[in-house]
Amino acid sequence: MTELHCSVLVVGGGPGGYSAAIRAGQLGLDAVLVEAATLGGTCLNVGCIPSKALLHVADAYAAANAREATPFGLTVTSAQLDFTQTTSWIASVVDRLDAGVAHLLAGAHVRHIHGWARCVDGKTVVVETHADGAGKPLTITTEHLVLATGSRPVELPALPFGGRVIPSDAMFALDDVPERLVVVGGGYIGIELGTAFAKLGAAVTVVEATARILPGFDDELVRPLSRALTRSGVEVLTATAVQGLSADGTIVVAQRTDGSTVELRADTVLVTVGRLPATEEWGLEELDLERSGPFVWIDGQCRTSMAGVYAIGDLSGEPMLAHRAIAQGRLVAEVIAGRRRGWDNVCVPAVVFTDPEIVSVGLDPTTARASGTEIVVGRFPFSASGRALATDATDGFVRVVARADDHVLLGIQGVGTAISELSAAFALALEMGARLEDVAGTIHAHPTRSEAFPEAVAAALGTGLHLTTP
Amino acid sequence: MLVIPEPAWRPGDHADFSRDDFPSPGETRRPALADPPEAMRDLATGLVRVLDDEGQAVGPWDPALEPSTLVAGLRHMLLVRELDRRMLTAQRQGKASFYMQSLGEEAVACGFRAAQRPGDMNFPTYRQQGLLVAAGYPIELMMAQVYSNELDPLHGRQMPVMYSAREFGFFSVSGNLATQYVQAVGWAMAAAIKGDDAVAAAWIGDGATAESDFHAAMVFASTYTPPVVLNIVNNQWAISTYQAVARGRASTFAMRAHGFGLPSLRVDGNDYLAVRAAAHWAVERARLGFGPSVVEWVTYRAGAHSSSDDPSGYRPKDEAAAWPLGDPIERLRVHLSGTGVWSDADHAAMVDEVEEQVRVAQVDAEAHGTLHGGPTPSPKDIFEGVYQEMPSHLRRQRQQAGY
Amino acid sequence: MAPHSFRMPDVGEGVAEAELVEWFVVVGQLVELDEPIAEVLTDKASIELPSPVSGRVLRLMYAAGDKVLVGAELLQFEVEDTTSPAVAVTPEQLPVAPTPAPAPPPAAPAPAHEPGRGPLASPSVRRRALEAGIDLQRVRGSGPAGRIEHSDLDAYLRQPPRTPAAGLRPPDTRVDEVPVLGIRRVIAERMSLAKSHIPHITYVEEVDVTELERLRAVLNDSHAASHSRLTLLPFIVRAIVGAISEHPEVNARFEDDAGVVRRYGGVHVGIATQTPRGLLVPVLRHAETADLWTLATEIKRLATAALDGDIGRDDLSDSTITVTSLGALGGLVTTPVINYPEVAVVGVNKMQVRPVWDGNAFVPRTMMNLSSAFDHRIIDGWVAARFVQRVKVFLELPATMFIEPPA
Amino acid sequence: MIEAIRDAHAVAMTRDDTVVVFGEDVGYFGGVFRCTKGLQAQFGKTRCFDAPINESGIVGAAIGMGANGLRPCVEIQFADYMYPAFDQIVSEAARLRHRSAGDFTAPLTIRMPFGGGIFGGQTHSQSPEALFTHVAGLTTVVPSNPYDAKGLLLASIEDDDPVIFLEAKRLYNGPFDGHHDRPVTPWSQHELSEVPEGHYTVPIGSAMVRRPGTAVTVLAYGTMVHVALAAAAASGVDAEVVDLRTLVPLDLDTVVASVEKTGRCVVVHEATLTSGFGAELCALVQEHAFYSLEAPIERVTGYDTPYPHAQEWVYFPGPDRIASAFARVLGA
Repeated sequence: MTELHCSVLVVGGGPGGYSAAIRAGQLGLDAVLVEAATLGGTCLNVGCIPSKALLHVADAYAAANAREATPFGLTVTSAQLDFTQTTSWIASVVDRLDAGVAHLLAGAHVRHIHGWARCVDGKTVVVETHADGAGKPLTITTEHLVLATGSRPVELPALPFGGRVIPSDAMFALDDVPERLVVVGGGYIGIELGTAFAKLGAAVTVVEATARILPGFDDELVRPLSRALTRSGVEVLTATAVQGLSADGTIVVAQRTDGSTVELRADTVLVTVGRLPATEEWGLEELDLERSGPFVWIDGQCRTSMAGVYAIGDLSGEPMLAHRAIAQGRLVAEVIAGRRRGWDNVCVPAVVFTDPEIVSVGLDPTTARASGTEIVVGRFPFSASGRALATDATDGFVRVVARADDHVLLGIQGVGTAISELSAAFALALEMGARLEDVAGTIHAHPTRSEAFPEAVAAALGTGLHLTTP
Repeated sequence: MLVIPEPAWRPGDHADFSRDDFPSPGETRRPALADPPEAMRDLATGLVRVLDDEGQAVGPWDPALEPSTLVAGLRHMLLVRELDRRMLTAQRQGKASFYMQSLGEEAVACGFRAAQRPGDMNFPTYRQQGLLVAAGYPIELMMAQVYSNELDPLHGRQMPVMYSAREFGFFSVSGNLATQYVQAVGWAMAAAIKGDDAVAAAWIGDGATAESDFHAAMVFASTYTPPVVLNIVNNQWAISTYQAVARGRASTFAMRAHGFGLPSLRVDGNDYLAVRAAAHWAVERARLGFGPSVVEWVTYRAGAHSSSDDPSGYRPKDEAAAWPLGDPIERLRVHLSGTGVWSDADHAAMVDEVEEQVRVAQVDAEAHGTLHGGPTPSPKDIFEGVYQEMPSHLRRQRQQAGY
Repeated sequence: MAPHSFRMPDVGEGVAEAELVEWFVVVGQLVELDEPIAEVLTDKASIELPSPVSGRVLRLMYAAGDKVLVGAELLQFEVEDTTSPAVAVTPEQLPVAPTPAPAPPPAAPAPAHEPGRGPLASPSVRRRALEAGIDLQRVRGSGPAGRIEHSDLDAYLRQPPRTPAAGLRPPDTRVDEVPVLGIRRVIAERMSLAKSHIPHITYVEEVDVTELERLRAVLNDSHAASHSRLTLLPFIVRAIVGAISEHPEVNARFEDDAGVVRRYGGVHVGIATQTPRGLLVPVLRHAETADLWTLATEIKRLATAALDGDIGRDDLSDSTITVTSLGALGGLVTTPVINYPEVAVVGVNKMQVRPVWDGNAFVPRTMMNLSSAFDHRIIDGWVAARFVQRVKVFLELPATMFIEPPA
Repeated sequence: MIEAIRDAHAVAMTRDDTVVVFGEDVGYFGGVFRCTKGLQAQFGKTRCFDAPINESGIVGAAIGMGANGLRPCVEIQFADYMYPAFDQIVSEAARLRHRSAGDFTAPLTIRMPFGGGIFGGQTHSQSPEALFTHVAGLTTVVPSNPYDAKGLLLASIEDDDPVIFLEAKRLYNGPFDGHHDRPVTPWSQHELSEVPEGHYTVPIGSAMVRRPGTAVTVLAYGTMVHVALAAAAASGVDAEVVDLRTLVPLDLDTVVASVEKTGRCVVVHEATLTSGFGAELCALVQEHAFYSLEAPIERVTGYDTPYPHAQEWVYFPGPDRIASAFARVLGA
């Protein structure tokens, strides 16, 4: 068949796209989803999921292969890693989740079309279908069009992708752990993958053009991570700009701000200098939508400037995170179904899965002060946490920011082992509009790392027990 | 008492043209290209004719063309007639909103085209599709325009038959009558200013000569004498108004030229050879710088005005058959078979071949959609091409429209 | 072999219907593409309809002579091959008529929720507010730090919206029709009668009732046990009676149809009283005979009777002058409507402490305006002013109301 | 509607023998839309006759006839072809009474089929009313149903000043409400199709509330009246649909009274948006009912582009676009 009509057409099958399609199906809308590659988009196939799986393997390997003896008397002679098995295990995780998404789509009666979509106008898309191989392009007309094309890695002119220079997507297809890995760009993707491969035995050097890695997070949060990186042998060169590859392509040439150059031998060069919304090759220019910088402009209901056309996920702006895309996907389906909905969240948690991990929810102290509110800040180091000590992982701390007058929490940040799981408590507190007294009034199980949260709050209230106030 | 002219017969009467004494073939003389208008005034009431009743080519205007070119001409006319027939049927089947045939007057356009060169420009009305067919314009594209489908070069913006094809010397057709006539003179004036040897051809129906733009064109042509041929296709009917209402007391439309000091010919539009000869004469005259000339092509609109009209409401059913100057295709066929180079079998084969060509073309065209079915240009196209750059108020309206 | 339906095409601009003259085919007949299948007649032309497909005639929807609307299904074919080039006009294939779902109701412009900015409420409370179109800024939060709980939302929803939320309330499109009957009709008629017949002249004067209020307070204290509380009204009636004795013209009824003004000796004061069934004007007959206390009790009796609805017809008619007061709601100035066919009405505005210049300093005084209207056909402006000034003097110097003029 | 217009001609020509009808194909054939069918047979060739194809000639001659005691009612075959006659209409007919201080007048009526909905493309679908309403001295009338068509045409013919009489050709055969995918309903099934015999007039300059309502006022004329009614029915909005019937002189009181009642206003016309007659209506409403307005006035019109052919139903303002305007103006 060469023509298809539906009520909701979603372009892009990543977290945002499939969430919108599933929710639309649940709401009884006749939904179609078009995805050229595999369902799940960047996050599920070459992003969040595989990188977390890789980090898990790295942690296990590092623990089992620790050179020095542990303080608790465990020494391990040696551990072997079959990396090809690692990558195939990771692939199996990805495939199971892909299948899961496909199943969810089918369950919600969403028609999944495999092919590259190209917009003709605000209500018509042409898909060069690969699946049925018919080769004849399929024209889909719809009443509502949801654009969820996601984002793609930025390529450095000086270091075009190709050969040993690869983007983060390709890291999970390596057939072995590179001996020497140079990571260009100190963003969270670069540091995460750099940490993982360092644990897997690679010699890792991170080259960051600006003064500091993880620019989105304040110094205090990043310092414990920097220390850990140095401990694990990862070399971090800040204020150093990559010039390009040597002639034979094996050496990365970079230049410090003082003009001196540095040369880094590299078997693999991972370029993670940021991501940009995917706005090419699918006809966005045909729609001539209002833009906001490189992104497509949207209002509080994910509506673009054109009636009946919506945009969600990385295409629609910062922060480019999967859980934001998912929330928008659900929202846009409900808006199309005629419900009164709007983007109404107080915060979107940001998590960096380095070692130690970093979490930031809401405002950090400097931003809070900048908005002119009188604030109180409370900190609690994991070194004073029983559980941290008992698990020999005492790096980092939890920090709370609250309004001085009515103690309403404005922001919670933390760095430390396994702190990513605390992001749930932090986000819930902010979303519920909790005050310091609410957190202090909640009994946290002992001994857990989560106790650091009420302890930080107590510090802010000046009622701390487990910390001698300085 | 106000005189209201009436046609000689109405529905129910019997059409009888015997009283119209058309000059016989070969009787009207052929002036030299450079002859001054004053020396040619007699031709305005003559009638350039080559084919006699037996189909023999006689008289000074015989263009003595190779049989092969005549066969090509015959094929053009057959192609136009078959295209018209199929497109009217398509309209009846709801695949197009509208259609206009040039049934019975195919020779005028097909014949005239042969006298023109690439670079010349026609300013046609909606009944000169023969100019395109004879110029080799792909009939699938004409059908695409009639269907407003995805191949329509005009993106479904214009009503059917309002073609536009600059490379084929075919100016964009407008629904408004006679507007193109003075535009053709302007184009010719530009050719003269630029000094190239291109020739313009203006086209108008008998009824539309009443429009002011026709008179404006005649004044400008007379004043500046640019290289333009001013064609008047007198097919007897302007929807339900017969040609005398527009012609008034003048005995022929060709005589209009005399008031403006322009030379004019009156030609039997259904005589393919006469059309080729007269067209060549007028175009060459203009190209050689001897100025414009007016040509009245006497023919008969055998079909309805359009798919929305039924002539039985205003003229007898048998009038078409009674037209003394016959059918252009039949008369050329008789002439060709008379020269012994074109048998009935040849003709039948060509008719079948033409019908097959048009049928296949229609299948291809319809594969790309018709007005109510299949792919049509995207609604966003409405907003494009109004200006070169889309102004902001139009961009806003497009965004609100959601296409 | 899907049945292929062929609809009556739109053969000429705007033609609405056509008469089926004749079928050229019968059911079951095999038909070639473009072969004529029927002849139809519109008021403009008779037209042969060519077959859109090649196939077998399945069903003929109309008979010769029937009127067929443009767009109605004419006949059905059983089509052999599905690759028939011709695509008949089938409305389903009409280009998708643009049906932009009516723009989904724009959500309340949810404020960009920076933490700590905007009202404090949990996601579930915020969602309920959004769905009900309530702007949380308008809801008072009872929780700590002004946090809005579900209970606050419920309270907000129960009480009538104080100020119309700017464009947030769903439009109230209810229309309930109340027939104008009974008292309401009487009031409507009298009001329009007054407004149409009487050229009103309104005269507003300021009265310093500080002394009067002190007198009223003293009288109320001393007689609290024996008598119900004295309101201002008896004093005003008393002042009016006094002023009328000097300006009897205002105590009259003008039968304008008969062209006669009836001046009354007795002062029958209509007391405008708001009742659940609407405005009533019980009449205090012969006010000139009653002392202050009788005036007070009579006014109270009439008021309660009017409120309870068991007031007799005669208590409601033949007043010669009317007093109307909205009490606390008195407003600064009003333009009262004369109780037709009377010629005067005295409107009592609210009492208010205002700074008054007593010659060398501003001192706080209890002030009250009197907005009185007169029938300018009968009462000249000068007379109206004189009358009101007398009432003002009586009220400002209460004693003068109770001291008989020298014989 | 066609019969009503035909009947109006016949009644006018019977009552007043100075009434003369001419235009392209209007004589023997009775007009391409059959609006003058039978008149020539009934009243003779000098009272109803065909004209040469020259619009400035038709109007110019009519002005000459008007000055000489006749009362011409001429037809321009399509409003899209009126431009050559625009000079005669504006510089001559509209100003003759004023410039000659009443010495000469132009008691003529110019009928023009206008509007889209018939796949007429850019030269058979235009709505040029705004060009006429801008001209002092012209009256512009747009009937939306047979009853008004006859009454207003008779009033126009009897009016001693030039009247531009615009007939929505999509309404000739039936009340079209924008649902092009449904079979056409002829006038015979509509309550406004009973046209009384004999003479009656509908006063020029008076609007008619076609559907009383309280939620929003819709100002419309011609085909858009029926589309607005369909939009109200489909959307469930209690819209008050005002059929303007005469654009100039406009029945401002009815318009203002309605907007003051509902507080919201949607203006609908087929013509293009910029400088359309809707702009004038918006100006008048905000000048005279500003303090009753709860929301900005919405306009639902043709886009600022030539009238397309294939995309007729994207361009033609349909009931859905009006329903969306209701939603916006109700701020729901």
